Amino acid sequence: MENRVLDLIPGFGEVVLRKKAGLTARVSVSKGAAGFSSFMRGRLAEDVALYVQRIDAHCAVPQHLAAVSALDRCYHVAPPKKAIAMRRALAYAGFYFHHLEELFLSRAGGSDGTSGLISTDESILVGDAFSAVTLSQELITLLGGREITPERGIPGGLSSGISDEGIDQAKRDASQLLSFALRAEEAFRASGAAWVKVQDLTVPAYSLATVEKDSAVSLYDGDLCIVDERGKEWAKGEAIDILPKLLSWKEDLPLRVGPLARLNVGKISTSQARSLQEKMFDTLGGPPLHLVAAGHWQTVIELVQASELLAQALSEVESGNSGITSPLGKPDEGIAAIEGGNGTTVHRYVLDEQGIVQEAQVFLPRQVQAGSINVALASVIGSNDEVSETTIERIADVIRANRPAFVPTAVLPLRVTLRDEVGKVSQEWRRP
Amino acid sequence: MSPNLVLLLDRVDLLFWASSTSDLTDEEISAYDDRGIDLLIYAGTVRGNENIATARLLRAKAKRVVAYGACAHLGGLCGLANVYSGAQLRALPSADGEFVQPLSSVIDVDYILPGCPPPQAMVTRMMEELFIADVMPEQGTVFASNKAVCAQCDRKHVPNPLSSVRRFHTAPPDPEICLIDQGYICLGPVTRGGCDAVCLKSNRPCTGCAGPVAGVRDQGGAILHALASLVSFPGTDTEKKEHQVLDSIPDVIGTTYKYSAASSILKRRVNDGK
Amino acid sequence: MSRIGVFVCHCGMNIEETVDTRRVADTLKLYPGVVHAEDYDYMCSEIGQQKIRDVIVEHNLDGVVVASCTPAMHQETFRNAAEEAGLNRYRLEVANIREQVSWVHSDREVATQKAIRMARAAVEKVRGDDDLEAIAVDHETRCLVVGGGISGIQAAIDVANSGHKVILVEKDPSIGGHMAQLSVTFPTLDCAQCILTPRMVEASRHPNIELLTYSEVVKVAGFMGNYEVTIRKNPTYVDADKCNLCDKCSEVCPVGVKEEFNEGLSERKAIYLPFEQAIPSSYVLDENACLGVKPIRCGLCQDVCDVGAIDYDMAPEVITEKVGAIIVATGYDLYDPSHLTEYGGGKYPDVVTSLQFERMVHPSGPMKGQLRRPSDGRSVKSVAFVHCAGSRDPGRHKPYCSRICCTYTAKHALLFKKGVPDGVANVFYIDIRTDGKGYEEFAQGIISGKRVRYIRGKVAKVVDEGDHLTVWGADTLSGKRMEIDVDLVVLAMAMVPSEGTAELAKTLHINVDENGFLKEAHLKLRPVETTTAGVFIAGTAQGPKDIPDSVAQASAAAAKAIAILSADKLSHSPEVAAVDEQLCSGCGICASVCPYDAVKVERSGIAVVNEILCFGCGVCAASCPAGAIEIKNERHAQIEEMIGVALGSEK
Amino acid sequence: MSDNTVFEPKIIAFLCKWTTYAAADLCGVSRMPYPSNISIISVNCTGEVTADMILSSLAKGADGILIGGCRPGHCRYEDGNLKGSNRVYLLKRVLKEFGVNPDRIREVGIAGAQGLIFQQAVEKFTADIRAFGPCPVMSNA
Repeated sequence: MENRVLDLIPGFGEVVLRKKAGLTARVSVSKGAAGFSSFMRGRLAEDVALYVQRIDAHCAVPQHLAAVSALDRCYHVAPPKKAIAMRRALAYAGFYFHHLEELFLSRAGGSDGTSGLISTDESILVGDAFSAVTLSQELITLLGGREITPERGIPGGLSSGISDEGIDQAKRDASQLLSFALRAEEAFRASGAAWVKVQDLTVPAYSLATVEKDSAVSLYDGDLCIVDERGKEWAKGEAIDILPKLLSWKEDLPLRVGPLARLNVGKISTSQARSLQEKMFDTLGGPPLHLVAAGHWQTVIELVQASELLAQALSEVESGNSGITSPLGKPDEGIAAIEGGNGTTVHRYVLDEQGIVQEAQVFLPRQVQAGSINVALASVIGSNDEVSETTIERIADVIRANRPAFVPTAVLPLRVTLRDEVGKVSQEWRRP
Repeated sequence: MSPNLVLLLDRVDLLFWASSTSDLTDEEISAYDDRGIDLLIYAGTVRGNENIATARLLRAKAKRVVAYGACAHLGGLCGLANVYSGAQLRALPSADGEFVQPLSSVIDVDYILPGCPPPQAMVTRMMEELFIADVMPEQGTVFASNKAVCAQCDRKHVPNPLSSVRRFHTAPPDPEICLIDQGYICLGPVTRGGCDAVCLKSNRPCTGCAGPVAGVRDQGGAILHALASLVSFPGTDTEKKEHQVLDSIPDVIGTTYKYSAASSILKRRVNDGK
Repeated sequence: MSRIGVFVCHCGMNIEETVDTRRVADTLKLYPGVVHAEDYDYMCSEIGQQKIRDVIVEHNLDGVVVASCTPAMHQETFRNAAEEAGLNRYRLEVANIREQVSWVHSDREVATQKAIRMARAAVEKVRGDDDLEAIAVDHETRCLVVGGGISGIQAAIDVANSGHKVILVEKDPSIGGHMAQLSVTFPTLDCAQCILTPRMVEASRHPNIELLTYSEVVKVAGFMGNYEVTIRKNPTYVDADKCNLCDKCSEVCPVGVKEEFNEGLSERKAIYLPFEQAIPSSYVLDENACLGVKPIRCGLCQDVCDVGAIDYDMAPEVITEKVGAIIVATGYDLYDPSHLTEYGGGKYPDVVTSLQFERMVHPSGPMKGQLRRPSDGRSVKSVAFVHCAGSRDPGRHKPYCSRICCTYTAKHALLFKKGVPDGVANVFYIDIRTDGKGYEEFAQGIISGKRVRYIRGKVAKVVDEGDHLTVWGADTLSGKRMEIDVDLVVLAMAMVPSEGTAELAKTLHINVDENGFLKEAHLKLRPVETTTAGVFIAGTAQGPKDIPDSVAQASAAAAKAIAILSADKLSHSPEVAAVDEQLCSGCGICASVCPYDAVKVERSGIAVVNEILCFGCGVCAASCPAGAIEIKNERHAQIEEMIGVALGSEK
Repeated sequence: MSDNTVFEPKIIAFLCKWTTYAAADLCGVSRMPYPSNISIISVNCTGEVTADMILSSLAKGADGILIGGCRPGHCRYEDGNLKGSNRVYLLKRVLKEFGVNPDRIREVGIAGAQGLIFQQAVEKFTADIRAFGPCPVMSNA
């Protein structure tokens, strides 16, 4: 696996930028540079989730959950129902928090590079949004044991349980989040939908998301499902079976994940969110939909979906520290796929008998994010035709900012080439 | 990102919020007057000359600088990359290469907000002292406790010589008793507190994200010295047994320098022949 | 800014020869915080000390560095001087530029540079020193004496006479030691028993002395003034108070073993009287020799004992005693003669050790004074006495001189000639070393008397020819090779530390020297003290000695012990652990690692040091993950600074 | 450092003042010379030497660190020397990970009477460190 790059910028490690004066800049990251793999080798199983959720802090909750689910499978253990209910609730709270960030706060890393869709100055119900952020954070803390980066997930279950007061508090928070979600969706339709219509950026792509057994879209873990641009099912099955197709993506169209992908992959299972989605389809047509802005509408709808699922999960959560883990088996390989706000994350680990990491891969198919990388790279390479050490380091930063797997690399092995209009290499820069 | 920060947006004028150097060009920074920025919150790793240059540029423009979070404070998780040999990772951090440094070793830092991520309690304290209090906190303030995490950990002491090292995911610890007394490796005693010992309360050991307490410089070395002192068997010629226990500590660096490798005394891997 | 004075000692030429002390002083003058620096011939002289006192007053110093000999030598001297001038004694530090610089380095430039670095390091130490006050500690007033030979007896009596209780522990069934085995003692030739026995009796009757024979010290805990000693009393199976010495038990006892007191020249029974004058005077049952007391295999002795003194149910008894001081006088053994294969030591029955000879010529010895060959009982007509048997033989045997052999061999030759006037006595010697008072006259009397043949030369080989022994040697004066036939060979065996000395030293945390003898704190100036305060040494356990020296050293040790026992309070170094309450989070690691239970985490959640129990070892300081506990005046910051300047980093 | 000049290593020695430090004194008393590269710092017990002391010695330019205390079982403070040696044992694992030759730290147990052994130990250690060459840690600072 080591020589396989799991976390790529588009074009298998290559970005091509058209620049004025007919110059073309190619930025490529050598295969095998997924520093994450090397970084994790020799680490402890119980630390894996801790590392991953910090390396990709923007998606801390799904990364945490993806890691512990993969580790469950490494240890051949099915966590007790009680623990799963908590993890699900945590997933939905994290999902909600993530979408709020995307919609109201984020200045970068939006699932299509558009930042702060409903940005603070032009937004309605700003104050509410902030209190919703606080509530969803409180939920992550209550369920995960720590704000921002949850603590409790361990292979086989949870390190500790939640108190009765905690559950009550969580339920109160959840119901407020639902009502906020409904108002947000309404507000979006009132103002946003109009805005959506005038967006005509349509990027046909395949769509990937995790689905439940009933092939309704999952916002936690499940099977992987890929549909083509016409909405036809292209591949479906457990992550371990679908992963190879992803690793050798050869289709002419890119693979999309995230809200827009989810609305193409399958139905929403919860009632209120589903009916809202129907309304969206009435307005925009589809599915399938490739109108990028539809992803934003879907995002607010998913706020509702997440809060409904949260309420369901919380009704199954029990308090106390007893019965929160199942006995571990002999560790080896494990793969899990978790659906985060930005899209699907697939984790694969191989442990030795002592529970020490031998191999680790995190797969974040964020092809559609090429946009934000390109924009950023363009701004870095900018107008100057010189590729300097400075440029290189900035490029490395851009890639790290968008591609967590490169975060731990000491030196990112990059190649940048400038070619003139006839394709002659005017400058090449290679490191290390 | 902590929601508390959001709540301040009406109190402060947020000049920029960059998630990578690509979001902020030198030109943009240079546009500000020297010391024209009241407060610069620097979060994230300093790696390589470009980051250093940016940090210095920002320092010149800012009246006060906060190193926010473990990456800026200690180098953070990524600092572990400083310890890799070429075989383990594509490239060995070289003198001019992109090795990780704590912010304070490239520019003067006025305040430190430790933690990965900074615990709510500390963030709140920072914001009160920086934005609400009438007087600015004194230079060098660390928005955390001077005491170690243990001070806020309510587990009971059952002193025990360390006779074997336990891993909490295979042998769940007793939530009432000190983890070290139970044979787990916990960085609580060597790590700045002020976090309400939140990890301990989730029945997980402290991993040291707030960095070493004021009294020590090398976080990993200090906790390893403490643990080694606890390893003792009755009788004579127990050296072999004791060394077995010490050898059984897995992933020594990852465990004891998780966030502070780059700010450890050794800083980064060297090539010493062997 | 600190105000430190630096004094650089020439120690005559000892330092000056290789270290440019003037340059050291001039350089230190410019060092931050140093307000005065000078060099002088002998800082330890009264004039030198006066300089220190004057400068302290004149410059109102808050710290002093004396660069001179090792602190073990004069740190106290200088600290006393500083104290007289009103400076807290703990603000004076010594830089060791003699033992560790001028005496080990020859290049003047290198040595001077190093002396400068060491002096600067000391300045950094002083800079961080605080005023400290000694800690007063209550103490025990009893004394433990280990070893019941003449040294132990003398020490015990001296301490007891000063009014302090003494516990005298002897591992053998009787006190008396080797001296009890001797026939007569040089140079006065008065019988050993006659002068020893009264002392033995005095010791046993003394109201202040508790005698524990057949006992061993197994554990020692605590510190000067407050030792807790664990002693195992081995069972004698005979009630000493009841035993009337009727000897019936011994008569019926079926087991015979070699008799220690007679150096194996005779047999004793499994139940026996160590020797006539034994104290306590009682029979003892040797359980190793006995057919078995548990279960009883034989029981004959119990049956014949009229007074019912024999009790097979006696068991080892372990007691603990609290004492304030300990005197170790565990004495010597003879070097095992079987190491001397060339002489047939331990192999030929007629090659005997000096102690065996003492027993042979002893009127009440196994031969009742009638000298006979152990092998065939023939009376002895000729003897070869061999000096330095195992002594002064580096590499092969012991490198040192056993000191008493020359004189007692002269005595042996004399005794032999007394008993066998027509006998031939040959003495093989390397040198004649008779250093004690009256010894030279004694030995020369015998040598010049010509009745004994003194041959300068080592014996190469002894061969047992059955009815006689052939001694091969050389007369290094005449250069002639020699071959003499004799009836008996007497080896003047080297003295070695008694069995178990090493273990006891370990128990007491005192050192032994390269030959296994107990090591004194300072060979010349502190000959009866050890590096462990409150533990003293006397007699041949410290090195080969004759009786007068042993007794003198015993009294010296007693005097040292009495000084402690009679002190109102003892003062304990204030250089102990201290907790920074601002940093301590109560993790309790210090408490877990402290060897003396001197640290506890109080309810307050903060570690608290019991300064009386603390020795300042610093294990807690190095274990504290928060750097919250440190040794006063040996704080991490101080040592960090010392490291820096020792490595030459400029300030 | 050019090839024809011999590298003169800097060595810090933490010596237990009851034993190895006394042995060093004995070397002096017996005029038994040893290389001057060593700078001796007296400590109560090798159990008093902290990780910071050892590591910052390297950071401040030491090429080798000699830790001299009591022989096993002879510590005047019960087992301070053993605790110290357990710590060093563990710290050497850290040095390895950071690429530092762990043999730059050496522990010796030398009694106060063993001046000769101290002399030989210093000569050997100095020679070994000279062979290792300069310690690269300080250049990190």
